[in-house]
Amino acid sequence: MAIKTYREALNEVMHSEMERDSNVFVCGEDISGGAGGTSGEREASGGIFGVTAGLLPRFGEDRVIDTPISENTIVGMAVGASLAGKRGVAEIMFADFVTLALDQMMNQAAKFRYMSGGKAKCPVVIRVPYGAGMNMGAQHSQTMYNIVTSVPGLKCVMPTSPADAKGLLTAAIRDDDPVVFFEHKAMYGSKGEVPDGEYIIPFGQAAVLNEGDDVSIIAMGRMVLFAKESIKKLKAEGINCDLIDLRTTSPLDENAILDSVEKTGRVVIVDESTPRCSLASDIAGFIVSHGFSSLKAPVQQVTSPHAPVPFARELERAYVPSPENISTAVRRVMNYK
Amino acid sequence: MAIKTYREALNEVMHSEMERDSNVFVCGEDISGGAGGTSGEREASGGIFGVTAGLLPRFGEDRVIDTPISENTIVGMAVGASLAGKRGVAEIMFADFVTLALDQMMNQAAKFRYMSGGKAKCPVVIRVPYGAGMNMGAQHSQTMYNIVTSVPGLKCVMPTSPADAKGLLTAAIRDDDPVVFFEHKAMYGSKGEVPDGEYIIPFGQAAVLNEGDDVSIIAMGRMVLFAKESIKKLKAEGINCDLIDLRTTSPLDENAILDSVEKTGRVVIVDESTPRCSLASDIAGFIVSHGFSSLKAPVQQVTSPHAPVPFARELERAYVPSPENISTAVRRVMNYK
Amino acid sequence: MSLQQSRDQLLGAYRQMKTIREFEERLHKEIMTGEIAGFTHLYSGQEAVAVGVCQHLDTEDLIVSTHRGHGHCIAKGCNVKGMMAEIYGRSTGLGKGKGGSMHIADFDKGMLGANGIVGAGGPLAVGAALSAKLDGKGKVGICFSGEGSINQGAVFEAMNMAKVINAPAIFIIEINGYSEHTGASYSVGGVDIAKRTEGFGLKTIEADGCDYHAVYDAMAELLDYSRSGNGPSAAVFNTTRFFGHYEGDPQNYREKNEVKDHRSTRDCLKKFCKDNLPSGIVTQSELDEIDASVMGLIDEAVTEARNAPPTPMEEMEADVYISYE
Amino acid sequence: MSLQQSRDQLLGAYRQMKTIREFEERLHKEIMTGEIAGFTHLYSGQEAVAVGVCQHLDTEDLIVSTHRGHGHCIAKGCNVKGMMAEIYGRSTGLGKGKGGSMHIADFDKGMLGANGIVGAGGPLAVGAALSAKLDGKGKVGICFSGEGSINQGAVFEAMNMAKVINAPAIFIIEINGYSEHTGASYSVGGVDIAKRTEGFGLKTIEADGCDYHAVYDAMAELLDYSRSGNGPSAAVFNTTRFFGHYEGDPQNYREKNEVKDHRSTRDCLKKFCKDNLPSGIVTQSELDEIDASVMGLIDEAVTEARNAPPTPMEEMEADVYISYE
Ligand SMILES: Cc1ncc(C[n+]2csc(CCOP(=O)(O)OP(=O)(O)O)c2C)c(N)n1
Ligand SMILES: Cc1ncc(C[n+]2csc(CCOP(=O)(O)OP(=O)(O)O)c2C)c(N)n1
Ligand SMILES: [Mg+2]
Ligand SMILES: [Mg+2]
Repeated sequence: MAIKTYREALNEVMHSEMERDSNVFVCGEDISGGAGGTSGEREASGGIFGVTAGLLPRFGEDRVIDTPISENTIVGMAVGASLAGKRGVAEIMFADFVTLALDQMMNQAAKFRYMSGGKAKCPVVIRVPYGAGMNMGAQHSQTMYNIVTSVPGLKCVMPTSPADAKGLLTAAIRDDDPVVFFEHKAMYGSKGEVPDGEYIIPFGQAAVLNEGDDVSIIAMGRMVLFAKESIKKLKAEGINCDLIDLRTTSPLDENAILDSVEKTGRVVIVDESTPRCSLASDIAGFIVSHGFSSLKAPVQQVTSPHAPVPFARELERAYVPSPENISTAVRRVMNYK
Repeated sequence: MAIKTYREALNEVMHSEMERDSNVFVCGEDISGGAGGTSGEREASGGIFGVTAGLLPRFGEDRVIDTPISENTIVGMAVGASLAGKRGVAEIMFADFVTLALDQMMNQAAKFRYMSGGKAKCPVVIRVPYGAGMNMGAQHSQTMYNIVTSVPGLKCVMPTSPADAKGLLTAAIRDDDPVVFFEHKAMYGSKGEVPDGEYIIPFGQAAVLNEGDDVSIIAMGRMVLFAKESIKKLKAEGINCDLIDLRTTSPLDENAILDSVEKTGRVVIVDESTPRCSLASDIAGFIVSHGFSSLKAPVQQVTSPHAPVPFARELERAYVPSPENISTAVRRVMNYK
Repeated sequence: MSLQQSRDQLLGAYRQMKTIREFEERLHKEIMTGEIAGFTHLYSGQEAVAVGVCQHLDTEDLIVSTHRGHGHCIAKGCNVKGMMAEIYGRSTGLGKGKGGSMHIADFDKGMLGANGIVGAGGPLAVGAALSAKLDGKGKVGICFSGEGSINQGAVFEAMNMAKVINAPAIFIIEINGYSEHTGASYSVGGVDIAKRTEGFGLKTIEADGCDYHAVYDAMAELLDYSRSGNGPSAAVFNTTRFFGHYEGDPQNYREKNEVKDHRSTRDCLKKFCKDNLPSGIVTQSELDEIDASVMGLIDEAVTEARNAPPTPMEEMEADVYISYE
Repeated sequence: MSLQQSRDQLLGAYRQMKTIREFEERLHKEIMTGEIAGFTHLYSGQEAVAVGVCQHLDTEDLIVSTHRGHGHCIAKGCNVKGMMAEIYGRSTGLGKGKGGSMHIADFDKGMLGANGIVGAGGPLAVGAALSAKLDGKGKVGICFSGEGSINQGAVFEAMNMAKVINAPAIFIIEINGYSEHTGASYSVGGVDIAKRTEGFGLKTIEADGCDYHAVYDAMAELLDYSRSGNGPSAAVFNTTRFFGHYEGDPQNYREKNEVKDHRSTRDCLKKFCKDNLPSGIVTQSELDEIDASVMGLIDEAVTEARNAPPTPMEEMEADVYISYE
C-alpha cells in the first residue's frame, strides 16, 4: 500500500485501464489542454483538476480526446462509441453541466439496453467533479447525484477515499452498464492508503467505516469525511455511531442500511444536496417503508437548504452541511424518547 | 359553473391571460402549426395536444410563436424575455424533453433572482405534458417532476382536474417566479366542473379530496384519479381514507400532510415516477422526519418500478401504478399492527 | 451519367425500396384497426434515401436513425418480421416489444436504433464514427436526420465535434418538407442547409432524394471521402413523405393535392423503373416477381406478429442493467 | 475612414476602456492576496469590444454576458464599486455577494448577467431580443460569446431561433484565441466562424477587436440593420486576453512571449491613443486626467469592498423565490 491522493488514484486507474484494454478512451474539455495553442506544449494542463494528466503523451490523441465545449455531444459521443464496442470515459468538467448532457445520459445511455430487449450494451463512464466549498458560485457547485440516482439504467458511484476511488473507478470502467462517477472537487487533494495492483470494489456494497450501537449515520461523498469528524467528537460525549458510506447510491446497499437501522433504531442521513427529492429523502423514505419497526426516533436529514449555492464565503460555509450540523442531528435523535 | 375538459380549461386560461396582459406570450413547437406549410392554413393544429388552439388567429404571430425543434432555446428564450419584462409561457412538447432544456430551467431561470441578490424577476411558465399510459415508449412517457421539484428556485405544479387546471394555470402565469406546469397527457380529455370568471388557486395548498380516519393517501397528478377509484372500493370494504392531492409539489403543503398523518397514522403515497429520489420518497422522508410520532405503520410508496417505460401494452399497463396497486398498499398498512 | 451498378445490385435495391413501401402502406392500414399502439411515423416516399445510402454499407458500418426509422432499418438489413412484431409490441419483436416503432434497433446489423429524441442521433453517430476511426478499417458512422432536426443543438455540436476529431461521420439530411406540422421554409433560419453544413467544414453534396441513383452516386463520393480519413461529410436530399407526420395526422398544413401530386411525380419507385427498365438491365417480370415476394413477406410478418405471444411480465423489470446489485 | 465621434464620446469611451483595464489589473494583484474567493476570469485586452459595442446602447438595449463579464458590465454602465464588492462577496455587492464574479448583473442597466454556463447566454439574448421586438421601440438584445462558446448547441439554436422569429438579436463573438487551455484553431471545426453565422442567415461583419473604432463602426452597421426589423446579425471580433483563462492559470499553452507581444502590438488603449491623439480631438492631458480619476475610483472600490460588511446570514435562504408557501 502507498499513500496517494484521490486525484492520483483516479489518474492511475485511467492509465492502467487504458493500458489494459485498447478499447478504453477518454474525452472531455481540456482533458489534456494545449491543442491549437501557440506554445506547442501538447499537454498543457492534464485536465482542469489534473485528473487526466499524462494520458495524452502516453496514449495519443486518438484515445485521449480534447473536445470543444459541447457537453451533450461529449457524452453522446462516448455513448455512441460504447454502443459500438468501445469503452468511453467522458468527463463533464463540472457536475452542474450535467443539465446540458442529461438527454444523452437519461434518454439514451440509460435506455438502450432496455429498449433493445437486452441486446445493446453501453459500457460508458461519465466522470463528474461535483460539490460546493470552493466559492465557485451557484453554477459550479451543485451535486446532481440525486438526479442521476433517480434514473433507471444509470449507476451512480461516489468514492470517498483514494482507495475507493481506485477500486470503484476500475469497476466502473469494466462495468458493462452506463456509470456516472461523482468526484468531489474538494477531495482531489485528500490522501490515503491505496492498495497496490489490481483493486476492484463491486458496486452495491456500502462500507461500514465506524461501528457503534447508538446511531446510524448514513452518508455519501464528501459528507462521509464530515461524518467521520463528527463521530470523533460524539464518541467523546459517549455517543457511538455506525457510519455507513454508501459508495454507490445506485445500486443501493439496502441490507447495510437496514442492518444498521435494526441495531441502532436511530438514523441521521447526511447528503450535500438540497433537500427535495434528495438522496437523504430517498433513504429516509426507504427506511420508513422497509425498516419502520426498528425506528426509535424521527430520521434526521442533514442537507443543504432549499436554495442555490451562495458565493459569499460566510454563506457558503453555512450552506454546506458541516460536522457540527451532523453532531447536532445525532444529539437530537439520541435525545428523542 | 360549466363542464369542461382539462384541455379546454387550460386553453381558456391562455386566452384570457393573453387578453388581460399584453406581456404574456406563448411559444413552442407546433403550438399553432402550419407555418411554412403549403395549404396556407396558418393554424393547422393548435398544438400537438390541441391545448393552444385558437391563440394564433386571435393574438397573432408575434405573441404566439411556433418554434424550431430547439427545446433549450425555447425555454431559454422565454426565460430571457421574462427577465426583460414579459411573461413567457413555453411548451415542451413531452416532459421527456426536459432533459434538453434543463440547463435553462435549473441553471438559469431558477437562479437569477438569488444570484442577483433579489433584483431579477423571472415570471416564466413552462408547460410540460407528461406521463405514461399511451404506449408512447420509453422516451415519450416519463414524469420528470421529481427533478423539477428538487430544484430550488423552481415551482412545480400538477393540476388533477379541469377546475384545478384553470385555477393553477392562472396562478402560474401571474406568479412572479419560474413555474413548471405538469399536465398529464392522459388527462386532457377528462371532464369536470370549472368555475366561471377569474379563478385562482394559490400555490402550496393541497386539496383534501376525501376524508377518512383510517389511511392517508397522498398523491399527485393522474395518480389522484386512480386513488379516487381505489378509495371507492376500499370504502365498500370499510376502509376510510383521506385523499390529499398535493396540487403543487413545490411549494409543498406540509401542514396538510402532517395533519392527515396525525389523524390516521397510516400513509400510502402514490407517485407515477420511478422510485428513487422520487416524490414518493421525498414525502415518505418528510413524514418520517417530521411526523414520526404519529406513524403507526410503515409508509407505503406506490410508484412505477426502477425501469424505463416499456412499449408493449401489457407491460405498460402493469408498469404504471393502478387503482389495484393503491388498494393493495392501503390494505397492507391497515393490516400492519 | 450515374454510376454503374450490377443487375443483382439493382434488383436488391429495388427489393428494399419496395419492402419499405409495402411495409408502410400495410402499417397504414393495420394502424386503423387499432391493434397497433402508440406513435408510428411512416417513411413511405423517402425510400430512395435509405436504400441509396445503405447500399454502400456493410454490417460494420454503423447507422443511427430517427423517429421515422422503419426505412433505415429495412435498408440496413433488419429482420422485417422482427420489426413488425416490435411495432405490434410482441415478445418476438427485435426489442421484445419493449422499444416499439420509435426504438427499433439491431446491433448485429450495425443499426444503432431509431430514436424518439429528435437530434439525439447526431452525437451517437459521431461516437460510432469515432469507434470506426479507432478501429482503422475504413468504416463509417452515419447519422440520418430530418430537416427539422437540423435546428437541434445536438446536431450542430455533433457536426463540429466530428470535424474537430476528424471522425468519419456522415450526416444524411432528408428534407421531406415538414417538421411535424411546420414547413421547412419556416423552421430552418437561413433556409440553405448545405450552407450550414459547409459552415462546419463538412464536405457537402445536395441531390434529389427521390432518385435512387442520385442518392447512390452522392454517397459514393462522400463515402470515398470519409472512409479515406478526410473527416466528416454531409448529404442533403430533397424528398417527400406520402403520409402524415404520424398516423392520425390530419395534415391540414398541406395543400390538398400535394401527396397525390407527389405520388405521381416524385415516387422514387416509379423513377427507378423509368431509369432502369428501358435499358433492359432489369426487366418488368423480375420486378413483378420481387413485388410478389415482398407482398408475401409483409403478409406473413403481419400474421406472425398478430399471433405472436405478448411480452411476458418478467420483461417489465428485466434488462434495465446487465448486472445490478 | 471611421465614423466620426464627438470629443465627449471619445473621452467617455476611453474612460470605460481604461476603467475595465485598471479594474482587471488591480484584481489580478488583489487575487494574489487570497482575499478574493472563487473563480475570476479577467477581460483585460478585450476592452475595445465591450466598449465599442456598448457605446451604441442605452439601458433599454439588453446585453447578456459570459463568465468573462467584468468588461461588459462596466461598458454597460454597472456601478464599479458594486461590482468590486460583489467580487469580494460582500453585502454591498450588486448581488449582495450571492452571485460573485461569474454572476454580476444589473437589471436596471439592461445588463442581464454574466453567466457561468458557457453558451447559455444565446437563448437568453434571443429572449431579450424578442421582448424588444414585442415592445416595438427599436431596441436590441445582445449576446456576448467567446469563440469557444460557439461550439455549444445552445448558441447555434439561438442563432437559428432569432432568424426564424426575426428577433433583433446581435451575436458578438470575441475570438481571444483560447477556450480555456485550448486554441481556437483546434476547437472550432471548419474554423471560419463568419461562415457559420452566415449559414444561419445572420448578416455578419468581421473586424479587428483590438481597434475601438473598427468595433464601433461594425456595430453601427449591425445595429442599424437589426434595429430596423431585419432580424438578427453577428459580429466576429479578433482580440486577445492579457491574462490566463482564470486567475491562477499557468498558461503553458501559450508561446512564452505571446502576452508581452500582444501587450505591445495589440493593446486597444494604445491603439486608441494613436488613432485619436494626433488629430487633437482629444489631448494627452485629458486622458491623463481620466487615468487619474479611474485609478482613484478603483482604489476606492477596493477599499470600500474590503471594509464592507459581510453578507448577513439571513441572505442564505432569502430571494430563492419572490413568494413561496
Ligand atoms: C427532442 C424532441 N423534440 C420534439 C420532438 C417531437 N417531434 C417528433 S418528430 C418531430 C419533427 C421532426 O422533423 P424532421 O427532423 O424534419 O423529421 P421528419 O419527421 O420530417 O422525418 C418533432 C418535433 C421529439 N420527438 N424530440
Ligand atoms: C457549459 C460549460 N462548459 C464548460 C465550462 C468551463 N469553461 C468556462 S470558460 C470556458 C472556455 C470558454 O471559451 P470562450 O467561449 O472562448 O471564452 P473565453 O474564456 O475565451 O472568454 C470553459 C470551457 C463552463 N463554464 N460551462
Ligand atoms: Mg422533415
Ligand atoms: Mg476565447
